[in-house]
Amino acid sequence: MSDEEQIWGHLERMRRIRSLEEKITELRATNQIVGSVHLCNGQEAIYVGACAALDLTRDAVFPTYRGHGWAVACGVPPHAILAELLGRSTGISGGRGGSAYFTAPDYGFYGENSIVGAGAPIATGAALAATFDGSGRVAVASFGDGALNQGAVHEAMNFAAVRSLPVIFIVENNGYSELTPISAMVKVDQLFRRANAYGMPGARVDGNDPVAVSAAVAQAVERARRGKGPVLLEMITQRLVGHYIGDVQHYRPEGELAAIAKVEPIVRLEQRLIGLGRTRPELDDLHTAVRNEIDDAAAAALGDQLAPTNTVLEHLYA
Amino acid sequence: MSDEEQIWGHLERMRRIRSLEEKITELRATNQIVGSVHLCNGQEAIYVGACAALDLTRDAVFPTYRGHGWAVACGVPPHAILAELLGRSTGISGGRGGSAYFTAPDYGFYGENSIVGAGAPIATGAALAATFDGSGRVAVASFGDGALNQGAVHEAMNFAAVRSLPVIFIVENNGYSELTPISAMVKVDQLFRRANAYGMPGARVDGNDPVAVSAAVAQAVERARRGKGPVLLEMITQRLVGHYIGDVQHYRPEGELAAIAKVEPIVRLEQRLIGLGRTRPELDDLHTAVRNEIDDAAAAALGDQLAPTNTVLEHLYA
Amino acid sequence: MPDTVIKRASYAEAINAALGRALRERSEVLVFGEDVALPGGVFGVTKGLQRQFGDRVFDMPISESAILGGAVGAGLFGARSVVEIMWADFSLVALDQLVNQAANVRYISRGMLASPITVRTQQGNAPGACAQHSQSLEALFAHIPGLQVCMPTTPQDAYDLLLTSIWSDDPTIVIENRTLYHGDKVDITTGGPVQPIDGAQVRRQGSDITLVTWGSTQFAALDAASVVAREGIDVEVIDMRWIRPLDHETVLASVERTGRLAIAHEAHTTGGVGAEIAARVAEHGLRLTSPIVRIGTPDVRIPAAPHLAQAVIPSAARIADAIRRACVLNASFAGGTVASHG
Amino acid sequence: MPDTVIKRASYAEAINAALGRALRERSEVLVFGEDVALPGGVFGVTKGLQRQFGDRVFDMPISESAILGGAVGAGLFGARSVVEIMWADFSLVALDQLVNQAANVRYISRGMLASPITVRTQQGNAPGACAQHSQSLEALFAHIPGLQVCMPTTPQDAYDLLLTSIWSDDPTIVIENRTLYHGDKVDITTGGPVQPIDGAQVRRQGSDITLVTWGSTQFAALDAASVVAREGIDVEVIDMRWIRPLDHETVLASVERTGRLAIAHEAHTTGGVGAEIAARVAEHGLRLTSPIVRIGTPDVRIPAAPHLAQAVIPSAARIADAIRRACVLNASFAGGTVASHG
Ligand SMILES: Cc1ncc(C[n+]2csc(CCOP(=O)(O)OP(=O)(O)O)c2C)c(N)n1
Ligand SMILES: Cc1ncc(C[n+]2csc(CCOP(=O)(O)OP(=O)(O)O)c2C)c(N)n1
Ligand SMILES: [Mg+2]
Ligand SMILES: [Mg+2]
Repeated sequence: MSDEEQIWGHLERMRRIRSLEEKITELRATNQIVGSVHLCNGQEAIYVGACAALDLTRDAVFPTYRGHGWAVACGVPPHAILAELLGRSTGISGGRGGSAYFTAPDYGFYGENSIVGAGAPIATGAALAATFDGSGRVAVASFGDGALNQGAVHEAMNFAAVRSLPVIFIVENNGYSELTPISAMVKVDQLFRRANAYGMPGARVDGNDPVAVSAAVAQAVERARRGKGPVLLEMITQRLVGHYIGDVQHYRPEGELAAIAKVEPIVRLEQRLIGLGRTRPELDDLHTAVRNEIDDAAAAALGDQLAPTNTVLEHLYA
Repeated sequence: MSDEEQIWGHLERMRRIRSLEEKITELRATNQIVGSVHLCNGQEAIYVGACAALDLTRDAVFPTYRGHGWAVACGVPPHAILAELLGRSTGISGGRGGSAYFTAPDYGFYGENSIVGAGAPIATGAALAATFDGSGRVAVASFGDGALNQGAVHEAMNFAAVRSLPVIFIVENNGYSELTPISAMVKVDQLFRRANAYGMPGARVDGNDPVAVSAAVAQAVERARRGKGPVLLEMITQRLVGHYIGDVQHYRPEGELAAIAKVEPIVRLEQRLIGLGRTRPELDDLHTAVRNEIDDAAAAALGDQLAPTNTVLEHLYA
Repeated sequence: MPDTVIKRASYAEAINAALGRALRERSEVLVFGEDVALPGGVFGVTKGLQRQFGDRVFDMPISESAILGGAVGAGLFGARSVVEIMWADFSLVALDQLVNQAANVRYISRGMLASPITVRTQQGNAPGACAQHSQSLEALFAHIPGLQVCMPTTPQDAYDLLLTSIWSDDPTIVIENRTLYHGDKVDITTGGPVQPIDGAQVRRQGSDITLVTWGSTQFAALDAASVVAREGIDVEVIDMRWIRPLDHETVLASVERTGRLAIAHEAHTTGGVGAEIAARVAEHGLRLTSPIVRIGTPDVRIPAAPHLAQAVIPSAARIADAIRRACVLNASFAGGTVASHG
Repeated sequence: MPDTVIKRASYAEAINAALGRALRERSEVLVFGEDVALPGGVFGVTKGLQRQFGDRVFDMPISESAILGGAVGAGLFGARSVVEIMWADFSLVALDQLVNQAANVRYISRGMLASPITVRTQQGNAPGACAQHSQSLEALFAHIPGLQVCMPTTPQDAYDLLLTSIWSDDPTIVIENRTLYHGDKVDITTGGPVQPIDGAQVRRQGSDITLVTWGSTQFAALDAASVVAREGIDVEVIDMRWIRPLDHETVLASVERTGRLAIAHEAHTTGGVGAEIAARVAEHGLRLTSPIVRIGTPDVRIPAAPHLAQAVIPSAARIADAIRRACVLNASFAGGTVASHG
């Protein structure tokens, strides 16, 4: 595959995520989807770049409540995600997980997590198991900048480092924890430097460039598979939307939204592809095709049955 | 006060701690004291050095279950400690705290804590309060090397750093967490380097030299009082005894006990005083005097009434 | 005597008013938590407080151990912290600081030290919320001697109970409910004397059965009472308000009159606080006309889809059914013996 | 059918044998925790396992979230972790990983994933232990659907229940007791088929009153039964063994015969699992000869001095008193109605 084809593929997947989030925004506005929904608009390059470097037949990602993008990048069908958010029986978790807590292990997507930081020790534990079965599996724990201040993340990193476990810690540094800027919550805002404390490599990555993300993750995966242990990758990015749908973002400094709209990954990737000879109509066609695909998925999900209530007590225990 | 007088004073206090621990060992052997007891033999220079740099009319220390030495260094009468361990009504916490959980706020000793790491956020909270009342108070959180891997300690350090709180984190690095060497539980065993992650100064200190400890803590206190925030001081030391009374220390490498007996702080301080012109008989007299003092305290405590059971339900709520 | 003022306030505004008053009247009060200061809280409950009171209201990192432990420590140095744990579910990352730390301070020091902290949190399900944001955990806190727990459900109680908690010299967990924050505004009395802990409140008087409840289930309970009233069953509804201490005297007095007891709460039935109330009544040996019934969430995790959650969380209909079962099916046993039901 | 072997073992040795068998028979079993490997455990329970099974038995940093979360994660990748939380009190620094994580895995994934983890811990008071090392916390775990909880008290149960827990595909908390570890050696049967969860066990048959208990309080309960037997009161003692699921059928069947129920546990009475058992019996509407009595630790923190702790923790004497109260004082009410006492 040429570079250009690869980048085209990245763009397609990033567009798919963005279109899904836009569709979800619509469905939330009309209260067809209810409850808290955390969108990842603007952070798509991380998911697409990382998943391109993983072997999802065996590797696994452990994201947060802001997980739709990871799920799509892992290959979870948008229909199954939309159906989940709509409480349909076809939802990937049968409506039990909702927007913030669904799981799709068949796709290497080992579940969202709505407790900040809790996924880090879980991913580390998965990596631990991988060191015993010769599978070469690698686990990716992904969480936000704010999550780095949670005790569980600290414990996971030390544990992973001391046992050289095949886990990659990805920090999606979008600058905010909910409504509070990370710069007000840490003294050293080069978050990757925390890696040193644990004796593992840490690096900053342009989280708006899927190619850069992919390269960094590929290197980390290769290291992990060789038994060299964990890495902390701080991906610099931004969310183009609120923390949750409905967040009025009064905490954003004047002009910030306009500024980040210019550097967001899809805009950048399209510019790059134009530089490589693709045309605006081609890009628009791609956009349209993906949008249609998502529209169809939504229509199908809306047509599906609600998850049955008569099985709601099942699967509590084996 | 001359240097020599100061060092003499340090030795006297360190001897007092050591003699207390030895007395407790005796009383535990005869089951007059029961239950888990964590002695600090070998770590006395930290407590004596640190307390010499504090103003205990306003500053406060927040140690762990291994807290007898801190208590004595703060000025808590050995009688009140022995009585506590013996469950006497004259115990500093009326027998409610026991060896591992007594408190003596009148002496700036804000309580032992038997949950590893839990004292760090508490001390940090005290420091927080101090920033509002103009008191200039400084809080000292002290904990072991192993405690650094506990989430609560991480959260406390980040919080203290980001708000520049007047708290000093002292790591009593005695090389072991219970029965497990710290070197097996962290990849970077220069623990003070964790400070960098939070954006605060960190330093290693010879924890067997009360003068070095005192100087490091004095500097940290001065910084903290000026509103410059926390510091992490890693004190290198060793415990000369087991984790708890009864620990057979089968995990110690051959020869380790003999080796550390040579560098332990009391032996070193005595050598230093001899270098400064003091004589062995003088040192022995001091030792005898302190031992007699502790013997008297123990005899008195043994003669005291058991804590009454008819008030055992009191003070649960105001 | 302070001047009382009547003002219209939602539940959230009532909490905000109580916090404002505490900050104004007691200089040792601090308010902190995640997103509470500059943003004014994820539910807008603490809006404007930092502007008014400056740095005594501040934002915290996502560090619940630091928040709760910080409150405990600040208390030892004379501050009176009112901290927010955004969801009760999140307290589980740092429960140590409440159970092993705050609850012990006064007892172990024999009153030399105290832990005058107030933990504001909120809990329960709301449409679409996932299993990690839907639990009702009061039973966990209520099992711990040394803690106090209340669950206000009206704007007036939201104001009063919060002030009582802040004024209290012991650690108190105020469990709010996010589905109530932005409900109707009602007249509340503010500025009056801060009350001591004053137990349960009878929300509806009745003579056939005592229905004990708390938290947002109260509204389902009152609805159920209205429904069965049309069928001739007269329900007394008691809002416990305080879960620890538990005002069982009010419950016993009511059950003594009605001879029947139903308990409804959103928490899981198994091991819920309803069990404690049932046990106290059973221990007391009151003559009951029919067996005690409990209505809670069955053994399940809380599913996210609203219709699935509704299938497990106590509703007015399920409460009404339970009341009917107790009052109608067992009417034949109304001779003072305890009857078996099948 | 595996060969069974009878061997003499203390409670600790029985646990060690079960762990050894699990490591031997199931290659996916991992054993980890603080000080469990090289040192063999602070109580010596895991002695020799690392030597025998190598790196599948390993030491962990003092990081309970990493221990519990690590177990959950390892389970998702096919391992079956048996982790140790040295004291139940310490679980409170990381309860999230059990309640918000492990308990949800199977339910949310509709059985696609599981959390086949076993958490060995121990709890309760022992002479001289402080308030942070003395709590009995089973009620906290037992309130959580998705978790299983057992409390073995004999060497045989220590062996059997632990294997049942390890073999179980769901998260199970095995609460041991350090005062039992190095007690008498008795004959235990090892090597037999691993049992399913099999509920309560009648430890002493009797006809006058049912005394339900678990954990180390069982021994005080049996002592109390012997004492009152001399006074003519015939007590049936039931060891619950499993706290979740709770085998209330065995309790109900016994109470149906005896007409009286006492419940004794070391945990705090308020909100303890005794409340749940009392509530289930009360809900069931059995005819009782006298009111239910509960014997637990009153509302207090646990003081360190042994004589102070003894003043609050249920003793044989206090249990015997409660039994007398139920059987003697209420003998006049033995006509099938529920009597008031007090
Ligand atoms: C333990 C815990 N504390 C608090 C929360 C509430 N909360 C949800 S998301 C969030 C902000 C997380 O920020 P960050 O880690 O930067 O991730 P982002 O949302 O930006 O992706 C907070 C505080 C939670 N879910 N869990
Ligand atoms: C949260 C928690 N986990 C585990 C323990 C058990 N424990 C008590 S002391 C100790 C070792 C602590 O080692 P370190 O921090 O180095 O302090 P030291 O005992 O050497 O002074 C452990 C694991 C505890 N008390 N609390
Ligand atoms: Mg963020
Ligand atoms: Mg140590």
